Amino acid sequence: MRTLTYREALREGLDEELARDPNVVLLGEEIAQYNGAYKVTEGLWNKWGDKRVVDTPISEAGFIGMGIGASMLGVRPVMELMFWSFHSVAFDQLVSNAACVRYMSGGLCHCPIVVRGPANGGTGVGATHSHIPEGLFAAFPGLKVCSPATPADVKGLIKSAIRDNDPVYFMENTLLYGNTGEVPDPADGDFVIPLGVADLKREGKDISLIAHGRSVIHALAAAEILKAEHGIDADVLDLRSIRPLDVEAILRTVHKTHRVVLVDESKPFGGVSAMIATIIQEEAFDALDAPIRRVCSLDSPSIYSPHIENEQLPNPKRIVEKVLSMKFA
Amino acid sequence: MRTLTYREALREGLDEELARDPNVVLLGEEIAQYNGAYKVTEGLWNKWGDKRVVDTPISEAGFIGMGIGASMLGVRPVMELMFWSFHSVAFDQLVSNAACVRYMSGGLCHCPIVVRGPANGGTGVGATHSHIPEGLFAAFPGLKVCSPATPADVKGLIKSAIRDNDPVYFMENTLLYGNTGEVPDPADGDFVIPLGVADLKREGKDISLIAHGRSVIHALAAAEILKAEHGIDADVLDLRSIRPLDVEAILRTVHKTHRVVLVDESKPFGGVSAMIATIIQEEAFDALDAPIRRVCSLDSPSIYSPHIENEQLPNPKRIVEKVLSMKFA
Amino acid sequence: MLQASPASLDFANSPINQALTAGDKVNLYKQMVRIRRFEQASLKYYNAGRMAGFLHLYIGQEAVAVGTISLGGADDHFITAYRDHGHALAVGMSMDECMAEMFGKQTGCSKGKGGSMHFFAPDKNYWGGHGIVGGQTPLGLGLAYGLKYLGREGCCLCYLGDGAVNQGAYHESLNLAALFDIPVIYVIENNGYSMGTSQKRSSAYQSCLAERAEAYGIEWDVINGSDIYEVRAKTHIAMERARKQHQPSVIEIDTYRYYGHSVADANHKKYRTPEEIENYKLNHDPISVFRTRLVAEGVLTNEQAESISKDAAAEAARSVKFAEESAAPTVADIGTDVYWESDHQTAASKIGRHFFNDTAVQ
Amino acid sequence: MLQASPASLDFANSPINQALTAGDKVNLYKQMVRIRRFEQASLKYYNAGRMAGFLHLYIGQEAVAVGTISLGGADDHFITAYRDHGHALAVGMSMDECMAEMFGKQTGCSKGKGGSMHFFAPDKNYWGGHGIVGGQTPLGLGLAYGLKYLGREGCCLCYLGDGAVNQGAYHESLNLAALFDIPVIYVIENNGYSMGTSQKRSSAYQSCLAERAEAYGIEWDVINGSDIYEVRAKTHIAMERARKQHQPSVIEIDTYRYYGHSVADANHKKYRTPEEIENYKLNHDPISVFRTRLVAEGVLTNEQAESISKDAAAEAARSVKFAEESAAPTVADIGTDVYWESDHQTAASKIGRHFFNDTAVQ
Ligand SMILES: Cc1ncc(C[n+]2csc(CCOP(=O)(O)OP(=O)(O)O)c2C)c(N)n1
Ligand SMILES: Cc1ncc(C[n+]2csc(CCOP(=O)(O)OP(=O)(O)O)c2C)c(N)n1
Ligand SMILES: [Mg+2]
Ligand SMILES: [Mg+2]
Repeated sequence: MRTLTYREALREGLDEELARDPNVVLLGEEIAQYNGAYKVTEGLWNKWGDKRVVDTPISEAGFIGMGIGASMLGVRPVMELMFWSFHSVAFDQLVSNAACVRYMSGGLCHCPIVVRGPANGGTGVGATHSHIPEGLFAAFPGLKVCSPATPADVKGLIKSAIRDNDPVYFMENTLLYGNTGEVPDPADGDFVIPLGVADLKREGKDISLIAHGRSVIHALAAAEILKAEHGIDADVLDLRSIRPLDVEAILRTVHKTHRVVLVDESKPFGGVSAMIATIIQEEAFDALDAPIRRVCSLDSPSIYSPHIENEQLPNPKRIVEKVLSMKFA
Repeated sequence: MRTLTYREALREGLDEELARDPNVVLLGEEIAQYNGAYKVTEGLWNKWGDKRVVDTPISEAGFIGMGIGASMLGVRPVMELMFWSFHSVAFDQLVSNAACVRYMSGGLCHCPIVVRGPANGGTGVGATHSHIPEGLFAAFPGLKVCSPATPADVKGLIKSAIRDNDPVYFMENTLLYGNTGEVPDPADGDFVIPLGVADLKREGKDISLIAHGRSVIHALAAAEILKAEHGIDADVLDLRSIRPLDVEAILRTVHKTHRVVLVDESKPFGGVSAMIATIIQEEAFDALDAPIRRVCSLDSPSIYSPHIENEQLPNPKRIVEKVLSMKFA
Repeated sequence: MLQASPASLDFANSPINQALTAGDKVNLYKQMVRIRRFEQASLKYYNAGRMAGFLHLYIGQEAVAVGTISLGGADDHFITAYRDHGHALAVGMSMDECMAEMFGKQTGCSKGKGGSMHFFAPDKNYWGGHGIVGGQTPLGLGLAYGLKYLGREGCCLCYLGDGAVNQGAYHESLNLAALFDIPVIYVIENNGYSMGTSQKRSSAYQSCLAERAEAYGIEWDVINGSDIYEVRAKTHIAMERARKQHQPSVIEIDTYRYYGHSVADANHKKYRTPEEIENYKLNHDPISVFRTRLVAEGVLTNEQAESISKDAAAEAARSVKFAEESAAPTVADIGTDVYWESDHQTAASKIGRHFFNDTAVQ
Repeated sequence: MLQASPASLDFANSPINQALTAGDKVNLYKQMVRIRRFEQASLKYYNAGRMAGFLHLYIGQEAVAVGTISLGGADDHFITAYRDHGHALAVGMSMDECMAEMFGKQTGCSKGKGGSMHFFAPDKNYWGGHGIVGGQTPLGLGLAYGLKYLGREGCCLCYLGDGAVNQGAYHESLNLAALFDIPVIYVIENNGYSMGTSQKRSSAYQSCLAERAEAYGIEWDVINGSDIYEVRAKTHIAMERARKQHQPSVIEIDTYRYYGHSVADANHKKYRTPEEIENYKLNHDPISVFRTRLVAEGVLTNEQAESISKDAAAEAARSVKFAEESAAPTVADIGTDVYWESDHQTAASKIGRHFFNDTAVQ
């Protein structure tokens, strides 16, 4: 199979959807003539022109609200936040308009938008640029959230997100854009991954590591160390989609291993992992041999210093330590 | 002891702090000449004048950011959001500036602000006006959040909040403003309740109901029904403060009753209750005889219809049902 | 820049008004009266405790919605804030569905899910009813952007209040509208107050609020909202500019509300004088002004006017009955209209958990 | 309204500049040179991988920070966006603490927690260093409001870029500033581009961006940012208006950045021509222009200028050494500077759990 970077796979997904549906339009800061701050949209303006790939001013509330309004009329805007952290200046549009308009209109309006961009720490850009908002947005009924970890997943999921008739908030990761992986050839058919399906990225039996986004990569690395150095064999479940959430897959791995470590780049108050822990203890209480543990970011705004930033984030070392702290019988 | 309404007790707290510290200033929409949309600040403009009680235009990002800036210089702004739901238009100021400025400056700046106002559903104002953001803000390290349920608590806590040197987001409830309760007389000394202390509002032994805000009132009502009709005797713990959080008090009640129902007006994905459940299962795993259950708002944007709105929210009936579903041995 | 017209100008003579038949004129009158009678009925039942939340009455402002919306063609769209009943009836929504919405019934336009602030009728190009001040301004921009994107010759009228102009989203929208040549018209319904705050206490400006449009090189105008002819004549210009040239405008329509900000506003006689209110009712009421005018034109008799009023009141009373007799939503209804995919039971809706209700597990 | 001055006007003659001694002038020159040499050093070590995140260079814009900040008295305050090194050095921060901050060291001005975008020195009236575009504009308003509230005769200069003017928070701030008579001065550092987007592609306006201030009845002016005399002369007027009359202003200072938006911007020669960059360097460079001027005035010799440059380069090199030799923060440092109460170990900080680290329990 072909190998693509995460960035290329994502771009290919966008490109295919631009080709499939003339109502799909990409909007965002620097995405057209500049080819994207992180080059995700490179070449798309050249190929598709001013109408389909649109540079916007630095007015996130304005242009995202504009996309929501246009979507009610049948346009399908895919909007880039240069960093997901900039959600803060567009929050009302994201959680009051996009999430509520269908409900408040008794189903008369709908809002088929995608908002996408990187949502992660680890790049030395400091606290205001390193928010991790998967859990924050998944908390709003009316919204869907996903967070793919691999090139194949990012392509398959962006295509589902664009075709979905509800608002989907699509959270990428600047530190994954350059990662490579196999991605099916378009010649072999339309490659789409539905929202709401988790992916068991590694099979084990002793413990379940449940993660999403870049934490999946860390969990996989930790699993190899655990196996090689400690003989502990981990299931690694990649949630991929946060809402809808593949609860069945979560319960399946818990029932297999009886021990769980959640890996989540969020700060520890809340986040996706608090919700997963809550669900597991509620729905698989008797299957648990030990409390569910979490590896989150250390509980402070995100630090700049490159000497220490990775220690604030989940990383393989912290995951291994957490697993080992669980005193296997 | 005297009896005051929640609104009066809150106002008394504000008034006393205005008197104590000339740098305390109240800012918000309609709080001065109009006496407040919910009359919390009634009479304070008359008493304290234009400098201390300030009407602002409908520019939440602008005036809250202004308060943050002024606080760095030593002013102590107490800002009203007419509804906490309007946080959405000021989100960047609330979570990037207020929460991060101390950290990003290595401790050089500080931000002694209070943002207060009602945060609740149940008043027929629809989805965009009924957000429940306690958990949302408590997720940001750098912020403090509290949510008092009674007149005495609201007075004692607002005074602590104003004196605190960190940003405190103070969440009231329009449906509590008219409730009455005993509040110590100012003649008997300065009445202050520290942040971070939960209050056991009812003693029981069979189950722990843990709640905050108006859910405490529901939990107390449910406890009476459980006792009278089912012989189940509930501990009712009022968190009062969400961050800092009185984890000890939580663990204490869990160790006493071994069964927990969390009552939380948030939507069920996340919220304060998911965090509490996560902590309990992590720190009191062996004390639990059954999974922790939650009573949250039903998982949709908030409905308008007065015929059904209360069914979407936690209420004594739903709490009782949830407790009974736990099959007491 | 458009110039504010001398007070003496008679807008009855502008082509868009000359094109009106006698029947058209009577119909405009009738629409205004219907709004007023509808709201009077809703006030009565709000006070009787049959509705929840807020009730923001439009009474006094009727010429704005009726005048502007009367200019709409098949591809012209409308969106406003929470003071949305007038626009709803003007676009052709029935009193029944509107009243039932406020009563929180299944038969309401939004199935009882939105309430007074959230009336919608996309089939009539009406996109709400929005409660967050200024929050609708980027949506209106988007509807207009959508029209242009889809190649339709139309425009979007996006209404906002004099207090809403101080929300940042509105300014972002103005810049985008001018930069992208978007056929949106911002209609500032200036009733002089945002809740208890007068225009002067909430906004800094030069001659008027619409003039802020100059900052973005956008055309603007000021309109006397008591004269429906003027509303139509001047709004028409802005709409044509939008439809034909994709140019946005800001128009400020001076108007007044007789009641408080919402019915809960017990202060409304404190922040303005009774004389001010009386003066408006007596000399500037858009319905009286138009009635006098039509009678003078020989288009309407006083008897006809009375019967229009009676009919409207009867229609409103019927809508109350309809609302009362309609069924309330059930607990199951709380869970619908959240996701399009779930409502349509699509394959996607069946994959993964979408709802996290505690009732899911027992 | 202030009028843009004819190009021929010589601002050296304005009183605020006539008051400068020869030493003062040389010092202004020196400050600009120090900024440039500091940034050149930081560029070198950024490219060597010694810093993380972004590096937004101020090179080309030095006269703005140095000219405006040179006017500051004890009660004048400053706040800017992420392109904040120039202002930091101009307020008197040391190269050491700034360089160490970028190296992510404990000795950095923000203890390595903020990085390049977040320099702070409250003791020097410098309030950052803010990364969210436009997010600092209400903070600047608040600092000025605070000055007035506390009864101090001062003002706040709040800097923003030409792209930042399209953030809603800025417009909310302008209205508040005018309405409340707040002594804030918004300084638009117009370098022609927001990342790869030219002013024309991001903003709709009449003659210039500052003119948008008229919408709020705020005074404004446009300034040639290559001429530090002009920067000082015109900014001084705005500052006096703020200090003495509590009136806000918007001033737009035309300037240019030679490098890309940040060092990561590899495109910066694509969205603008090499000729454009060269022309600026050759004819408008604020340092060269001032040097020529001072030499002509007889205040500075070319030899002195060279030695200033050398000294600045040496100072920058020393700061690199300082930064390199400083200790990095530890994992424990991650948890400080979150709460004032915790940092000060107050009674309040000991009640309830403030931090929710998973490491808390094992
Ligand atoms: C962001 C936000 N802030 C505050 C409110 C509360 N609020 C509702 S209406 C209103 C006044 C608006 O006045 P104006 O824009 O003049 O409209 P009018 O009510 O006069 O039609 C306020 C403050 C809100 N709904 N949204
Ligand atoms: C709200 C927000 N949106 C986008 C960005 C990303 N961003 C950082 S700087 C910048 C360009 C700003 O340009 P300008 O205001 O002209 O300032 P300059 O960089 O030229 O100094 C952008 C888009 C951001 N930091 N914050
Ligand atoms: Mg108004
Ligand atoms: Mg710029």
